[in-house]
Amino acid sequence: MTATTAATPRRLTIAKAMSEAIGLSMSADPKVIVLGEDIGALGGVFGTTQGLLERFGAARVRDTPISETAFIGAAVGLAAAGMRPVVELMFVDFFGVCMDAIYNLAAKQSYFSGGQVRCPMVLMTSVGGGYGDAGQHSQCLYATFAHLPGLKVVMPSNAYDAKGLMQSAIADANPVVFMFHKALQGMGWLGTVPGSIVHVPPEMYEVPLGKAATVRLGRDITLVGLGLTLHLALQAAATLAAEGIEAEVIDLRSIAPLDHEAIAISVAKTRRLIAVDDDYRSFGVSAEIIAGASEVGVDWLSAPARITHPDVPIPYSPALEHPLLPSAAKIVDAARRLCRGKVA
Amino acid sequence: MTATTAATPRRLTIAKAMSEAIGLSMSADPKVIVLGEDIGALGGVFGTTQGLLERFGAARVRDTPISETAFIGAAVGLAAAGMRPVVELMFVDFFGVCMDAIYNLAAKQSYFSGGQVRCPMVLMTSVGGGYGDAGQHSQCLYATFAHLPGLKVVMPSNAYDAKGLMQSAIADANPVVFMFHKALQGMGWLGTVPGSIVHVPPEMYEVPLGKAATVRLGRDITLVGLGLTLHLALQAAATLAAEGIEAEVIDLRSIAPLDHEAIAISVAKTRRLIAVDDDYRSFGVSAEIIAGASEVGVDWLSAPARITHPDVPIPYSPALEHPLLPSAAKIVDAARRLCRGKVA
Amino acid sequence: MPAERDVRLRMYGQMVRSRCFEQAIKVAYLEGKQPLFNMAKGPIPGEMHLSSGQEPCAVGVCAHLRPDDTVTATHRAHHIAIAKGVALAAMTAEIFGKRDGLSGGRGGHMHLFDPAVNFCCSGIVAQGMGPAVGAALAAKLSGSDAVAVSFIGEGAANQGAFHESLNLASVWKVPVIFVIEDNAWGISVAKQASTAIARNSDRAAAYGMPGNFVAANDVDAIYEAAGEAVQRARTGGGPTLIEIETWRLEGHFMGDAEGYRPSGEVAELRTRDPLITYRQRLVEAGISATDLESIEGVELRVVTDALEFARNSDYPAAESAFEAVFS
Amino acid sequence: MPAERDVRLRMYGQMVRSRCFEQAIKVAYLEGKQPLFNMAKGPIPGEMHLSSGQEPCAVGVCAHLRPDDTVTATHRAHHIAIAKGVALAAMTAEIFGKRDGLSGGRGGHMHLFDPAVNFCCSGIVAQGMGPAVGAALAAKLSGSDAVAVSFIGEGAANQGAFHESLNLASVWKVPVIFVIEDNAWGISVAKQASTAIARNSDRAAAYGMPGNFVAANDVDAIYEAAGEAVQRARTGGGPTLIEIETWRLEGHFMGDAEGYRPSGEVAELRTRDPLITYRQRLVEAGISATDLESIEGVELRVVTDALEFARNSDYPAAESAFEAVFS
Ligand SMILES: Cc1ncc(C[n+]2csc(CCOP(=O)(O)OP(=O)(O)O)c2C)c(N)n1
Ligand SMILES: Cc1ncc(C[n+]2csc(CCOP(=O)(O)OP(=O)(O)O)c2C)c(N)n1
Ligand SMILES: [Mg+2]
Ligand SMILES: [Mg+2]
Repeated sequence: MTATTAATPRRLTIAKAMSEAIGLSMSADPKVIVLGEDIGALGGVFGTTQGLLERFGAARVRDTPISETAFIGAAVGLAAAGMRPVVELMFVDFFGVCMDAIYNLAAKQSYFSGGQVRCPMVLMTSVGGGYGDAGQHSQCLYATFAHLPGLKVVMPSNAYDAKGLMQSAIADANPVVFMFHKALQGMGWLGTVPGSIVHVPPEMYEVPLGKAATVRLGRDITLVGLGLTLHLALQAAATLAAEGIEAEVIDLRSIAPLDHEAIAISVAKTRRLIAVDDDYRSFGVSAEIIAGASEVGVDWLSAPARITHPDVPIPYSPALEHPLLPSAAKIVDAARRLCRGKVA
Repeated sequence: MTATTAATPRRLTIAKAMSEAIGLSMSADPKVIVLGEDIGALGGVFGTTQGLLERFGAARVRDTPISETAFIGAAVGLAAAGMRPVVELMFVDFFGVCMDAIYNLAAKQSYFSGGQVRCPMVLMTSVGGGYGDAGQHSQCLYATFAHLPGLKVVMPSNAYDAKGLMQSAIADANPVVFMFHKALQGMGWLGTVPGSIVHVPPEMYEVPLGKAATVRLGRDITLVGLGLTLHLALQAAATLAAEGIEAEVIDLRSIAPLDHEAIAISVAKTRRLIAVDDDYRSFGVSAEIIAGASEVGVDWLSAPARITHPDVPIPYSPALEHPLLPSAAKIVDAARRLCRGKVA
Repeated sequence: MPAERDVRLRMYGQMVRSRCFEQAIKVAYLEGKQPLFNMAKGPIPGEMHLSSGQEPCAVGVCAHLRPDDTVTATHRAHHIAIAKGVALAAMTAEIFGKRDGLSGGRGGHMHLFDPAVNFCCSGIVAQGMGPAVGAALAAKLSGSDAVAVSFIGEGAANQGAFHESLNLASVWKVPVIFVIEDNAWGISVAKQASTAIARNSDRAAAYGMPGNFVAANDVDAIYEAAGEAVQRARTGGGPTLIEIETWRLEGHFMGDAEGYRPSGEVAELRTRDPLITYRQRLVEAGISATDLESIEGVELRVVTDALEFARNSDYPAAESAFEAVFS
Repeated sequence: MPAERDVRLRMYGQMVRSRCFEQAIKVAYLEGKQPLFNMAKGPIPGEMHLSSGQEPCAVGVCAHLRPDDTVTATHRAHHIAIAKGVALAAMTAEIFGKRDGLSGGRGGHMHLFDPAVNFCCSGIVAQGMGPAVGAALAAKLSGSDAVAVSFIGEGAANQGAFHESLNLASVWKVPVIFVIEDNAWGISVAKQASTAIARNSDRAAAYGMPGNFVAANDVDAIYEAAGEAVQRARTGGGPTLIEIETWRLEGHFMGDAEGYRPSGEVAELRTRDPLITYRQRLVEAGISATDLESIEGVELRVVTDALEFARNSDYPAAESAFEAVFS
């Protein structure tokens, strides 16, 4: 680990930032181990465990059979025994074969034991589509996880947050579902939104769980995004600024607990809200954002809106999939509609 | 089947109504079969298949091993082959061991096949707590299922709807998750809200999927409930009426698709809304109801509210659980708050 | 190795304690539920799965375990908790939903956690198996010779988690023992209607691990089979599967009318009640009636005290429901 | 029963077709992905799992199947789809995401459905097994002698669905055949690192069903083993498990650098490429080079035509994404 001056930014991908955070935690604490499919020699299909097998050996970096129920269950047992497992569920879409271990065991271990048996584990999992991988490998399922008590759920939009959220997740005494978006992961073969590759200090640091970040200030409208859609919101904000509409942009970072307060502060000012996520529309993150803001009692200048993937399985053909995804253009259109009459 | 005159109501429990609907469908169509744990000789832990083994035999009423992945997967294969399986997942809480078959197979079979391979199956499953069965046997998980495209999700509040929704579900060409609430089921050992036991005509009839029912008219506030909470809303409405607050009460009946239109029509009139459900609060049904109403643009008289189970695993002790559940008193309190100033 | 005299007496005592406990719980559970049975009523709400008849499985296995060994159990867990040494008064208070319960009333009958003896249970069939593999891996990684034991029913042996967990345990060669309590029934479904083969222990071969079958609910034989398995696990020999023929002397849960059960089955099993037969065997082995009666007296008192403690404990404050969601 | 001459030629033809197809797909897939490989680009997006080397498994089994028999396959399904008789032009158009694809571009490479021949596949490991049991039950209930076949990889044999499905099939005694294509790798994880025993076919004993192992990717031997199993299923004899030793001649998916794979492994396997060895065997059996070349020419043309059809088909209208969510 070499010191880096601010003058020479140390730009990492989210994949590298995650690997680095796990590696630092493993160096600092022998109780941190890694489990999952293809996380050993391969370094993770999405590069989340690069170099860890070589550095920490096969006892602490353990490739598993394709047995998610058993190895995520094992992580719960490891955590109960005081270890700090970091487990990978390769695609979030696979939750259907192992959700009991996640939501009935990990999420409830603390509660059922009256706080006496903790469950310090991280479940990292890839989300998102846009690259033609179709309906069983492109889902987000943010709300599916965030709906269930006892789980913390986070997703970074950039490498700095990825490292800091991973450090926080590993340090936390509770199960944290760490989602990472494939479109931001920085694997060559997936393409990467450049804004996700940012300076990452080499040392350990934490980004707090449960706190959103207001990444752009604006008086006219609040745009809330997470992961990939945060970047779309920022693009849209740039376009809107040229038209005289100043958007405030919030990066959710944590999905559960959701930082309703940060949003409430912003919409109290802007009185306009667009929530943007790439999960299915109904019963999703954007619904929770709008409901949370509405029940506080905002005197809306125009009705809040959500931009999401529609309630349709994610289709394979780019000709079908791309039009369904949130985009900067859709955000701009919606923001213009909400801000109509602003100038008048 | 004997004819029944309106003069002698034929009051059935939801359990009996479900069994009757399945039996009628099995008589009418040899392609309808039933699968699940303890649905044979026992007639279903919650009485959903009473008498069916005796009437239709073990080839069509099939007890299964405790292998939800295999037998729900089998239902998908049966449905693809043109059968109409009715499958029981004993408690919705068990979805974690078999969700892939439900949401990645059943829900997407039509889509992946361009509509050529249908999936006419019913997954019936019990929901709800309040009787001290603790955190792995008391959950609702409405939003967990309703969030995922390709599934229809329904829940009756009374036996009439139970029978009609079950007939519709079996007749539908798509997977329908038929939730039934333990507090309404009419099994002696569970206690039953009396309002769920109503007249049920002996013949076949359908209650449409995707349509809410406005079960009480009122000008001042809209209360939306489903299953058990519908009865709480009705109780609250009676109390409120005595205070001069006229609540309109909507029985959701279908969770997906959710009948936003029925709610929009009501709140356009009342301009006040309380959504009540007994699932976890965040990312839940009530959030979707409030978001759906808000994005249409209602000129609220007071901010919409939700009454739900909080984001806490369901505790075992009645001393802990009961205060967490929605109740008529909580609805009355909230409605009074929302309607404050109404008379002034 | 056959059980020594003092071990046998200890096992008998635990069997007595467990049976007394279930009988006391049965009585308490029915309070407030008569004449109309309603699960929500009375001092103990919810489902209640009694273990009467299955005591030998728990006792014979746990006789080899230390507090630092982990046990994961099922919905039917009282006998196992008792044999593992879970604090009985706190466990009883938990079942009564009281403040002094193991988790202050949050978990209840199907979610008993006692970290002092590394015991836990869960209500979803077979889902304790993965955690047991994890606990065993933790022991192995830390260089301890602690082991983990996962108890399941024979019905659970058809759940995917069984397969995944046995394979993973074998691939990792971790010190875990899987114990199947075969009581012939999964609720109303008979084993032969749900299971493709006669002996679940034969399934061990699919995972390259030893599989042992113990017939006739015999606590001494269980003790021997478990001793071998625990010894193998402690010394780095990896996992074992043990299948025990046992008997469900009650309904699946309280309130189960058992209409599906062949008439006379339970009556016949009761003639072979392991408490009676084991007592006889001890008498034949020369243990005096006085000694046995003294054990019985002690155990009954322990149970009575636990019930009294539970009844006297307060209900938890409603606000405490919001505590311990996160640690 | 050994394969007759015409069956062998048909099988060879299908193997050739399948290999030509994979080679054509490989070329098309890489279009637009060079010099920088990006999965989203080019005429075929997303993951691409080629089956080159595994043709014998598909062909030897499907030679016994009729259109009314059901096949459920996996993420690596092209060879199976071809052997089952899926409409190749529509399948290719689907892989190109085109309007004339099997599902109008909704499903793609991992979700190919052709109801005309009862073929489907799914991308979640082992999850096609339950549906195959269901299809077999449907056949049994309707009195037909149709069967179902579920293909999986050896990695999938450690997934819970494997256990549950084999047990259920055996308990129900339905006409289903489970086929494990053992290509020794689950992505980067070698079979011996994930599987507790050497032969997955030995696991059949845990379900009271016959288990057969076929060595060395030998299509004639596969044909014989499958024939026996299909015959047993059609005549009410219940399920069978077949494990086939086969070879993955490509990466797990396109773009896989295979750094985890021992150097020389693939080169050595290529010397035993089943297309080459089977061709030799046919020549030795007296089939003339002209006959084989004529088959090869025909099959190459079929594939070329399918690719051309796919390329010429239009992209689906964006609005069609909203159709067929429900039927
Ligand atoms: C995954 C799952 N499916 C179904 C159930 C409902 N259930 C609870 S106990 C039980 C029977 C279990 O049988 P067995 O494993 O033999 O244990 P026993 O009750 O005989 O002790 C069932 C089906 C459950 N708890 N979990
Ligand atoms: C339940 C599940 N877990 C993980 C994956 C990711 N995955 C896709 S293919 C694969 C390897 C499968 O190996 P095998 O079954 O041997 O088939 P092969 O790829 O060798 O044909 C994995 C782990 C998945 N699709 N589904
Ligand atoms: Mg049993
Ligand atoms: Mg493989």
